[in-house]
Amino acid sequence: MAHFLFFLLAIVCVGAVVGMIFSRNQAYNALLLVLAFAALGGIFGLLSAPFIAVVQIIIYAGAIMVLFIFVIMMINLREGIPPEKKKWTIYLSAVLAFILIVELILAARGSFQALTGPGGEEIASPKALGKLLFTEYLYPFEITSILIIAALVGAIILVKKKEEE
Amino acid sequence: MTEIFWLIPFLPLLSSFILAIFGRTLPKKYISFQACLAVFASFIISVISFFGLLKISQESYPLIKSLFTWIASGSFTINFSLQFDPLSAVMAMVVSGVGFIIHVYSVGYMDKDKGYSRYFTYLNLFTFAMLLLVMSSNIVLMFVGWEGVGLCSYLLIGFWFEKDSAANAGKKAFIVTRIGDLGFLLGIFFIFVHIGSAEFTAINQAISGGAVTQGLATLIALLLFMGAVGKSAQIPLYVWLPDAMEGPTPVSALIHAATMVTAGVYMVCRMNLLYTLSGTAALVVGVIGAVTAVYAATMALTQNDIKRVLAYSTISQIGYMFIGCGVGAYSAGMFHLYTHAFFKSLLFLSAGSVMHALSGELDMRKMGGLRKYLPFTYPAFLIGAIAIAGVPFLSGFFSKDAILTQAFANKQYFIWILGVLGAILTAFYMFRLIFLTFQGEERLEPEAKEHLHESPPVMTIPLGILAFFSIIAGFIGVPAVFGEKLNWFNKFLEPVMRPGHEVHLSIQTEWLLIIISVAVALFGIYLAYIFYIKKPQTPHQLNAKFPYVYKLLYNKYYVDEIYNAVFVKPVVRGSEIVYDNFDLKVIDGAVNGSASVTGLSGKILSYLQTGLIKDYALVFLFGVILFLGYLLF
Amino acid sequence: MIPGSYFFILSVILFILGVIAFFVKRDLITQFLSIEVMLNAGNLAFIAFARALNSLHGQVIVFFIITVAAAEAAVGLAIILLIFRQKKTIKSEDMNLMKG
Amino acid sequence: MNFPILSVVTFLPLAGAVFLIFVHRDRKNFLRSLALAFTLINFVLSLFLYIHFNPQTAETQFVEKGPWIGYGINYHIGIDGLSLFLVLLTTFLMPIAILSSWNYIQKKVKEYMIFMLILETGIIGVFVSFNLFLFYVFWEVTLIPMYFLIGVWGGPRRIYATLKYVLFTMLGSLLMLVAIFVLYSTYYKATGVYSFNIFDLSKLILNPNLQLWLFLAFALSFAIKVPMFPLHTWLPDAHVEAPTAGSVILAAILLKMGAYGFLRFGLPLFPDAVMKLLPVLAVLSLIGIIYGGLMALIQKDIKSLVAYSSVSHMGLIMLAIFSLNIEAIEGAIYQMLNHGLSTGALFLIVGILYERAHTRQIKDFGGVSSQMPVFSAFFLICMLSSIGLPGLNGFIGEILCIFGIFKTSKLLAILGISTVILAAAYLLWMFQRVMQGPIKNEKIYSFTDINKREISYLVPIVIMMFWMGIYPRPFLKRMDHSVSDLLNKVNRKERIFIQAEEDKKALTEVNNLINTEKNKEMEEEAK
Repeated sequence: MAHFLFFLLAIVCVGAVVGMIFSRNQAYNALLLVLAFAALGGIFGLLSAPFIAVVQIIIYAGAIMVLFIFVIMMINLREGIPPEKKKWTIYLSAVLAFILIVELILAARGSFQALTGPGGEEIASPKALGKLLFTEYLYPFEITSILIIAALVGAIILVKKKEEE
Repeated sequence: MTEIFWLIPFLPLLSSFILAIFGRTLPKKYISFQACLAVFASFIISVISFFGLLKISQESYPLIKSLFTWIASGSFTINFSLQFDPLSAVMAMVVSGVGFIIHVYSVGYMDKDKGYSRYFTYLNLFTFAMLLLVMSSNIVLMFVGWEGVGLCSYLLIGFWFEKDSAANAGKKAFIVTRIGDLGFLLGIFFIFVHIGSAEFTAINQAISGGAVTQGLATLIALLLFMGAVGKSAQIPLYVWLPDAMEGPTPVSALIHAATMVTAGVYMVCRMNLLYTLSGTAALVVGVIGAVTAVYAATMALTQNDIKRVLAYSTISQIGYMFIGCGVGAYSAGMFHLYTHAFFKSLLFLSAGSVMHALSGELDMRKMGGLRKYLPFTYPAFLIGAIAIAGVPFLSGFFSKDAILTQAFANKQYFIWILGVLGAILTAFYMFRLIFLTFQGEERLEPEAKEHLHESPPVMTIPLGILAFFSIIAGFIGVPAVFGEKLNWFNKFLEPVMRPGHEVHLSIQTEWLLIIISVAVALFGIYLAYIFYIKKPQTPHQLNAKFPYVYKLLYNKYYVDEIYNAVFVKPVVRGSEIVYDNFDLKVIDGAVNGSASVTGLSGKILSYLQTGLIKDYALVFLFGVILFLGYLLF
Repeated sequence: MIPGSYFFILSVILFILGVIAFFVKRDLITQFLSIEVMLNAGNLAFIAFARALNSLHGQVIVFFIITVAAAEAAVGLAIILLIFRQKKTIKSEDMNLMKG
Repeated sequence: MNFPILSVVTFLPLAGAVFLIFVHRDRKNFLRSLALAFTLINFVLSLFLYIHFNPQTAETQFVEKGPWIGYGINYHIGIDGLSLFLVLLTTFLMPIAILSSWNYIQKKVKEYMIFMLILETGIIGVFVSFNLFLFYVFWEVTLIPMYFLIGVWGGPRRIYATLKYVLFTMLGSLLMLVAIFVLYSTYYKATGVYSFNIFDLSKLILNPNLQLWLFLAFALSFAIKVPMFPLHTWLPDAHVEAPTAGSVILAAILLKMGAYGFLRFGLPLFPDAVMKLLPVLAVLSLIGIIYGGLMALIQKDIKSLVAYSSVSHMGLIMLAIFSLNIEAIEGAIYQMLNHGLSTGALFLIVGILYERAHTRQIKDFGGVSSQMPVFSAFFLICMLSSIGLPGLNGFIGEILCIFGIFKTSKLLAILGISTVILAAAYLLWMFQRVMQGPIKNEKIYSFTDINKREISYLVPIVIMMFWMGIYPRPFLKRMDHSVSDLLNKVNRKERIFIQAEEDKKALTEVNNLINTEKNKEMEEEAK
């Protein structure tokens, strides 16, 4: 069952991203990614990280991607932009990407074993995560909140139209 | 009362300080009162201390008052201490006495000047510096006074700094004398390194104790003399003194008579043991003095500026003092210094009075026949001229005779001949001055004639006092022929000038010498009479006959021009060339060159910056791959 | 149990797809999207390792990554919007102001 | 004393700078007064250092130590006779510099004051650090505010000048950084302990070759700062472009950091290298004296004239330092203070002229004295102090320097003494052309004499000039022990080095002797 679920989600996820590469419409791109990220959320669930899974779906697939879609709508390009024409860039990046794959797999080789251990909800429960966040990671947590506010303010100031214009 | 001698220099300093700070707000009357009072008080204290000095035994000379340790660093320890001994006493009295008279005279002379308080500030400071110079107990402190005098001369010569010529003259005085000071400073260092102390007593002890070799003594003596040459305006550094006429006339009087130029003579006398030890140095002093005496006198012959004539005459007279020192007759040199102070200040102040009368006119060609307009100045001037010419029984006669006699007695015949020659010239140019200014036809400018007036009493009374002293001052140093005991001056100075080469001649020879010098003086006067009264066309005839000689003398041997061309111009021009070519092109060029090479390579490399985010990402990706590869393998 | 390697391989595939998408696409927004893909690939690896090592720290980090990604998206999109307003284009090769 | 007074003196200006950040930029006068207040308080505090300084010892005083980064990088500050007066000079001149820029600086007052305060902390830090790393940090800290002071508030060619200044200095200081780390690792290898403490490091006996290279790296950095010929060309440019206060600080204090560096680090750390390079350094200093003087003679801009005069004066100071005797080094330190006062004052004076005329070309002036008599008096005194007239401070320093040089080398002294004439020539000539003579330029009629503010910052300097010229004992007394201690360090180390060489020689000789004896014995046995 788990295997089935994993493969289903993985295929949906990879398929959505591949679709994004071939699609020229930005709005479709964004929507495809919503799908991909939602699927990824499911995979997180499989990895017994329920809280992160939920966050992934709500924040990433929900909030962030919707932000993208808003912007795409605001920009509202009639025709999509065709993909790269400069062939050598694509070839070069393809070669590099291939090398990267090899390297990454080699790098992950050491962890090619089954996931062992209890796993289970008792460890990865939101409660435990929350405890960790508010004890050991308290300062980073607070700092992130400042970061978000700063980003918020920054974004608003950036996009704000100047009054004199 | 003698213990308070250390106050002598500081009273004028205090006054100067007060004037410097508050002078601009104080009333004129108060300023002049305070300035004169301070110097007068110094004079009184010097006189009191002088009599105190007479009372105590010679063994306790010199009195030393150590005020505080001034510099102390390693072996270099200098006390701020003053001393009082016969030599200092004579100098202190001359400086403060003549200085006081000049102060009083200045009250009248500077009355209408807008820099009134500034003037008296400087004047007091000048007196202080000179008093410090003559009373310091070590050579470094003496150097302080020495430089202070130089500074004040700079300030006072350039007093009317709005005039370019005055500013120039001040600067020239400072820099030229500084060249000499450089030698002086080196001399101090040699003394310090080899003797280990800068105190005069210690130096004298070391010399008489045989701790100083003759070679070293010569070296030090010559280096110190270099300073004296600068300060006392001898060949080759005399060029500043004639230009120093740009200052107010009382200042000239102060510089020429009481302070500044006599510093060199004082220093040589102070270090007389050193010069005696090194015969060579003494000879150099004598020869330079003698040559200067004649050389300056020749230049005085043709000058038309009344003050310039007097200036060259000063150079010449200082030359005489150095002759005295050079032949070992230090007290004779000092004696001439002392008499010279009176008659030279008298001459200058009288000249100032003439200028005052003629609203600043200095050219003798525009004077003549002033005798009847200036009934007081004329006799004063005449007395000064007679005294300097060496007519018997005036002060100049005694002192000049003493020097020449000693030169002869020490078998320095060459120096003696130059001295006699100088005496003729002196008498001639002084009376040329008198005749052109006061006698003969009037050549005044019409408007100058309208304002013609005798000076106020505040100026004429000092003239009277000085004239009086010019007449009688010589009687304290009467030559031996009139009686051994009578030369009181020599005796008084003996503790300081331990008998050097003073040789006594037979009475006959001495009489002969006296007659020669009298004859010489009268001959010079007679010559002047012929030239300028009897046959006034003679000078012109001579000019026509020897145009080049006249031109050479009139242009002061072109020495200023030569110095300018040989020293000043090449240095300035050379520096400019070095600056333009080396500093800007080579050094800075190297700096900027390396900067532009860096800039160029940066420009070339900047073509890698396409500005396209994809290219950057590609490079980034490449980097990631390399890094991962490095981690893996 | 699903072997851990599956997750890693999935993560690698997603990452490479993100890279390829970044180079193939020419509009800023899609390029930005592919960066998000890469980020998520990273997240997946984190979670997988957290699971493998039985540690919660990986999850915490992913949590932070998501927050930062939110901030980054906000600012990034604002910038893109600004660029679009001024240049009327979002083609990435038109942006070469930094050319040396 | 438990109160960390030295740290307070060092960091109070920095605190002031932080405080200024929160003041609104339009309250210009408040900003100025605040900066002035901070520097003044700092000066008053620094007087405690002077009062409580114990002149009877060469030990560093007011020492404060604390951990910082670790690995030998510690907070370690203190003062001794070498640095005491330089710290005082800094705290003394800072309020003056701020007062002098009261009206001159009108744009970005806030930033200006902040930079001035940061600069003060940096400079004092340089003088009090006894940890090489800390020293380096402060050394670089001084660079940044100065960069902005010239670059933002400078004249028309400010960018060129400030870049030149920074690049020159950076070049030197980077090499110094390398040398510092080499020294550090050498010490670690020798003892197994991490230390940047200069007392520890100076105990190292380095091999002469290494010493030479390390010294060269240090010396380059210091020589650029001094600046020694031929590394001086940044100085005139920087001075001409810098605002008045910038010039004052640059000439009066920053240049001293170079000379101080030689005294504090160059000599005690690498005595053998110093000995080896002594002729070169002395000749370069001598060239600096004469060259600077000659160049000053012909400058057309008053500021660059004073700048070249600094080259000349600093040459004398360096020559005195390399004479390695107590009179010379005390003279050098004293002369540093003098130069700080007199050149600082001269730059202030040029600034006052500039504020009125908006030009610094000598030919544009003439006869200013008659319009500004009080100013003229101040100018005169400062100029005379720079010339080295007895009774003013310059004389004491000059005579001690030259005397010390004379003790070591008569020839160098005779050549070096030419500064006496050159200084008089270029300054008097400049004074004559600017202040004296008839008024040539219509504009000069509109000049007003200096106001109370200007007098208020010139008067303290003039008082100090007289004090230091008439009664230098309090200053010299406090240097005595530290200077002789420094000389001991330099000389003792040299002796140890020579001793080692001699030991080696003796040892080989003994060995040779033994060998020949043995050979003889063997020969005999063979027979």
